[in-house]
Amino acid sequence: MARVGVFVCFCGANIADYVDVPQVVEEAKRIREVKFAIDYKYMCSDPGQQQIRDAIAQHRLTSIVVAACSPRMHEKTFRKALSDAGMNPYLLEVANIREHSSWVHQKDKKAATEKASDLVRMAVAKSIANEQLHEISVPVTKRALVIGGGIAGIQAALDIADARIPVVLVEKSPSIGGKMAQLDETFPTLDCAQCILTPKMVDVASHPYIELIPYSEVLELQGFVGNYKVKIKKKASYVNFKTCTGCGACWQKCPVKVDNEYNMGIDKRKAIYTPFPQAVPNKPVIDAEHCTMLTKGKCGICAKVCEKGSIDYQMQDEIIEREIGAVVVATGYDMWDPKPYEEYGVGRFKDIITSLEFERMVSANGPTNGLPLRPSDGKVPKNVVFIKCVGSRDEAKGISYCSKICCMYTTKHTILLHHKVHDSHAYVFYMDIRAAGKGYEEFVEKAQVDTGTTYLRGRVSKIYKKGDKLMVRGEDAQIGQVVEVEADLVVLATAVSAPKDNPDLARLLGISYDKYGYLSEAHPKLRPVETAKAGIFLAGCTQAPKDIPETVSQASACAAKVCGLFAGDTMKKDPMISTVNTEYCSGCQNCVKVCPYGAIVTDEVPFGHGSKELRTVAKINEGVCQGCGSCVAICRSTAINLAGFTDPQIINEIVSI
Amino acid sequence: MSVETIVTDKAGLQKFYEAIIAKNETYAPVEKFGKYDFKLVKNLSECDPESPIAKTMSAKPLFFPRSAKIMKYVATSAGTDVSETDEDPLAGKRVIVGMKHCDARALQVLDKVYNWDFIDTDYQKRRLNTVVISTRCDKAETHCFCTSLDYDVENLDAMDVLIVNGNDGKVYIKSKSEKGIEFLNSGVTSHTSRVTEEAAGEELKKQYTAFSASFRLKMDYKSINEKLSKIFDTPEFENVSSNCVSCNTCAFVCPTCHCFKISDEKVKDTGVRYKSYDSCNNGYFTLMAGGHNPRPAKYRRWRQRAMHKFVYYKERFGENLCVGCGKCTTSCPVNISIFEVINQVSK
Amino acid sequence: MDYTKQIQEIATRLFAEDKIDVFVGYRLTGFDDNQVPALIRESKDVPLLVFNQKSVFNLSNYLKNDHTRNKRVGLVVKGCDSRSLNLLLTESQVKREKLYVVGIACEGVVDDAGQKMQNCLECMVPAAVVYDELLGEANMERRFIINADIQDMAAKELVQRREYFEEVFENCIRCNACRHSCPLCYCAKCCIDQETATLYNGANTTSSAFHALMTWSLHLAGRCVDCRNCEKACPSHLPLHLFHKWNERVIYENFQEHLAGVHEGDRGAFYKYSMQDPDDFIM
Amino acid sequence: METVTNQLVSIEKPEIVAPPDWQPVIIGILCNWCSYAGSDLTGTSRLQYPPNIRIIRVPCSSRVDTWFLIKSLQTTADGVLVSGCHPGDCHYISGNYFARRRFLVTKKLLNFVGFHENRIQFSWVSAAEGPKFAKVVSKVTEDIKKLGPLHLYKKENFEK
Repeated sequence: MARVGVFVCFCGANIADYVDVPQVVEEAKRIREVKFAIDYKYMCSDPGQQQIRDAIAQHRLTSIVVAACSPRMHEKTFRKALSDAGMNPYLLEVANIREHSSWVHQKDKKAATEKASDLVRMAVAKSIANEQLHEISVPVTKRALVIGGGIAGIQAALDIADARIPVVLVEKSPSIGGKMAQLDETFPTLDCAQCILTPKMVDVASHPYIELIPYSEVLELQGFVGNYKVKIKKKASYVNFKTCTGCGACWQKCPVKVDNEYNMGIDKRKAIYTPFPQAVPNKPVIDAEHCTMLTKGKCGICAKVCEKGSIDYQMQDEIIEREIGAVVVATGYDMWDPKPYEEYGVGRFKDIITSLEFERMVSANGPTNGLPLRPSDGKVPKNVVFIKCVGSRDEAKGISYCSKICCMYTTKHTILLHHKVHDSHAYVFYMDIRAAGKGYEEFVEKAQVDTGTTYLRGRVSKIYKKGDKLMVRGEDAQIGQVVEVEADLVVLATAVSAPKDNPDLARLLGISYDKYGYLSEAHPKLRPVETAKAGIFLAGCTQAPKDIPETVSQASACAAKVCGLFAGDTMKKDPMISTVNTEYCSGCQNCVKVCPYGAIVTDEVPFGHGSKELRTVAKINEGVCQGCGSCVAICRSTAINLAGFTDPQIINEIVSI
Repeated sequence: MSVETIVTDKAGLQKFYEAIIAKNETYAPVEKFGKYDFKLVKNLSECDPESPIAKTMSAKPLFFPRSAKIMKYVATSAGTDVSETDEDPLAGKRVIVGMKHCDARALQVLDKVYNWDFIDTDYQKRRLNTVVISTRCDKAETHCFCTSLDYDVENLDAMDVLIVNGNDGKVYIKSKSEKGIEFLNSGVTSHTSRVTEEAAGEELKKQYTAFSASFRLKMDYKSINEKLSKIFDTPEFENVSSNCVSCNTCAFVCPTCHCFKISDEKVKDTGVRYKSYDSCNNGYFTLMAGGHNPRPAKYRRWRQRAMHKFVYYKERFGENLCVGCGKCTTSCPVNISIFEVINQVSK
Repeated sequence: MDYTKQIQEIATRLFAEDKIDVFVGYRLTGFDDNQVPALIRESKDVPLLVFNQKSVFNLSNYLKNDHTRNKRVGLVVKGCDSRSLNLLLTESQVKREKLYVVGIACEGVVDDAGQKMQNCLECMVPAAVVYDELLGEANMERRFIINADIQDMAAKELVQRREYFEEVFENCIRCNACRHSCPLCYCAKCCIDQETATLYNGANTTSSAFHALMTWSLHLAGRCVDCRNCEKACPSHLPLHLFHKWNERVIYENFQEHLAGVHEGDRGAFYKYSMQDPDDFIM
Repeated sequence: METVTNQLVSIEKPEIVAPPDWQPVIIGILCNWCSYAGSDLTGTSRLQYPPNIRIIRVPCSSRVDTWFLIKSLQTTADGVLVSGCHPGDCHYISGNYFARRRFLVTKKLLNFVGFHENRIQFSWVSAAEGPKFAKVVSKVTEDIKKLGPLHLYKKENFEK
């Protein structure tokens, strides 16, 4: 027969002030199965735990009930105490008499005591049906997948690979580098983005533990933590990377001109192209949409000029499969399209550009050789108006969150403008200046002094054209007046938005995303790099807007998580998962249908004792099951049970109140 | 034993019933959802003592309830306190009207098993305190075959009071036991006239002759008993049982089936132990702790049922366990007839 | 409606071509016009087969039978029977390739008194939806109507419903015939019979009848095909269809799911969900 | 669509007269990730609610089998409250959507056979909604106090 020990905690005064603890102990002692009951001031303290350990040995207890705070708080602590005493830790039940009784019934001690006694009785009844459970070991495939080759993906891949764990890095575009490769200089130190990024890109390409798969997409992810199987679509590049030397003859001769995405469409690239000179891998790809050879079958110049014969117009998309154990998602961000700001004349006035366009112009390798030019007439602007929070913090037109980086990059832009065009003057319309970060506030202060930029606090209400100038009308809230500024060029600090493919990717990976499309972390504070799905981690702006240092930190955190996951040959897993009683299972497979993780497969067992006939039954994949119990509740024959929350346990609770 | 016979008419019978109900705790067939079941009644209009056999549950639950509390206990750390259950609601002095001969005969058969190695005192008490009033049928129903079995339906003495609706329009009420005489003299028959047995005898015989002539189903139980006892291994059981859906209805409506199971139901510290009907047709009737099941196949369970009714019980107690009421056949969702089955297997 | 001749021909043909091991149909009982299901295993017994308006019992129940398991089975199904067969196929209880299904476009069957059964009067899918061969006119009308019983019951007040159903549960004798005769109750061991802890409700009390019938009807919610095998089996003649029809109606009105078993692969309302499901009953 | 199932008449009428010191017993079945955490927050925020509820923790509202409700009403409870994550917030992706369907059908069926609709109630309470949990429990307790002790189909002879 069960021998239950009950340990009731005073929690200092937290419980004892509102619940008659000795009374609860007395009530517990009345229960048939309770062989030992005691109270103590702080059950979670070491002497408190020692009492449990001692009682287990002394009274030959078969299960333990601790009546104290919420199991969400100290279940693990007490489980460990049981383990230390040589008892299976899952024979513990916690009666939550603090959050569920003493703290919420402070005005009625009698009722609170009664309720606490009932909660103890329920826990005792449940614990009688508790079974010994053992942590599950799942073998781990020590290879990580990194999705996205921006700075976040690069950093995560390098950190993981440096720990001698193979990494598969999948990048959508022909080259890694991401948004950072498009930047000129970076705040607050004004070091050149390319200078600090490209060495890392080269490291990725040459790292023995990194398999770089550019120009490809993730198609499918199956399996579970430690044992995923990923399908990657390698898009046809029409260039054999193995033989291509990257000499550039092909793209120099290519007659087709296409807007250059890297330079925000300010100049043109060819139909066969490398995105930018420092691209990694530095091999061209053919843009199948625009190549006349591929669309119309005419041309073929690149194939003719290629000495290595690397051009292959017949190339097909290729599906690659890899077995991996963990995933880092680093898909970055999109720039928000400011189209809804019609009053600014977005789309109508050529001399309104976005910040990334400005960034490309002032970049040394940019389309204008580092000089900002008015798109309308190519003249160098003198008066430049920067408008911040375009899209950000604007629930009506854009998104309600703060994009975090715009304050800083706009400050940087005023400096860059001042460097490039010495006699220029910058105006900044802003709502707040958010410069929280190491050296950020100093950077802003210094920039204001050095550049003599005029800061106007207020939103812009209208932009209209006057001659070849743009008139920017807004409010200066500090003087409480409407101001108008004559501008040669207007730069919009457009918001950071989630990649538009994120929801599709999230569905494919089986993780969740928020209303903006950012991927959701498991816990906003305590598990910011994990997702709710074990083995999938988030790095960089795919989770929320971030600057480079933060992105890199998170990427490294992901790497640490992955390395931690791969530290052993097997992985420990909570044993509170579903189990199938094949004797009762009728093989209807409804459970297969409702399992959100695809954790249930079918198996065949003999029909009866020693029978050769086989019948189909359900089988739980221990590694995949997360223990939600959906299958248990829909199983009509109760063939499935959820360890830790079995039918007998819950019935015992119900009937013992 | 002096025997009394009372002659009256239909109206007198109604008055007789009314007097019984007024003066006694009376159970009678009460209709609900088109089916009659014996229930405690307060006046005659609630019930129909002449309900058809096919639509009436047997009176067995009044002696062997479908579920009986046999024990109640409170288990605490101080020990387990077993208390008597509440007073048995079926143990008081009472009268049952509206029973048929097959029902009454079933009690006679059941008496044997309840007086065997273990004396079921609850059953005995209920039997002792009950006056059984049985009405002889006028006409056999579709599945009746009581006259083909090993008891004398005409002179059956399983009831305390016999009621016969004579073909002459008169109603004959006859005591069949001491209890019956006492009962008839307890003031329930003030409106009726009494005659001697001789005077009534002829009419009762006539009624029985007409009644027994109305049977469609006739068999020779002796040869069935004999043949069945020799054909335990006949494959025919597999054939006859193939269309059975193992629904257990037959056992639950049978007036003589007496298998039961024990179950505990506990809430908080208090538990109640129930004794409830079970059926040998149930796939896990014979399932043992440890998983062995000696009768996993349906035909084996069917064979057990037939053999128990016509061979085993007879071997031990000298009587067939079947009383030929046909209730199992009318209740069977797939119209399997026990009569047809036993005749087919012993062909 | 009499397909006796056709069914006998089909059965003879199937046995001759060695396509089946057993044919499940109906035959007459030995002595009246009532029928009993017949599991015919040899062609010499084929002449016993009949089919007419007295062929009531849903034969798909026999697919969980010892005699049909893993055998090649010929089976006669009416509209409702075919829907339960469809569910059995969907729930992997039988293999389609092992079945030869004779579908009937059913004109309704009659009860013992010769009256057309209530479910037939309200039948929504008279013609079989799964078959290898269909007897009768396939293009029979399909409609979805509110069962009059349900409407009457729903119009009553809570106390009246309470009183009515208390009598239902009181008259239940817990023989479980309803469950055993249901073609869709095929669990190796019914949850209500399992001795595990106190889930077990073996006693025959009003309370346990309530538990058993509620659990049973919820396990059939979204799956019941209204063949009324259960009602036919109930020795207390309880109006069991009320539970099933009620659940069917609730599911139809709230989730727009109806006609269980008409579409292959459709497991019923509890095994899927929609974001648009009613939420107003939840605080 | 002609609806009948959504218009059941449920009048408030106690089944039996409650003893003067009667207090209802309410079983609260809460999912671990949202509602249980929410109820913990109610505690940490010291928000007060009536002491009649007894809480059972389950991992997800989809773990709640229909017989939990039936068994509760049949044995110890006068009313049941089941609470889970808001639609879309399920820790296990889709659990509460499946649960929602079962809850609706169970509630309607029990209402059909004679239970007042307030005997079985459901709520979505997130981990952040401590105040909402207190409000929900207060409302359910109030509702059930109005209805009086549950007598219907109770297991006989179990003194509470």
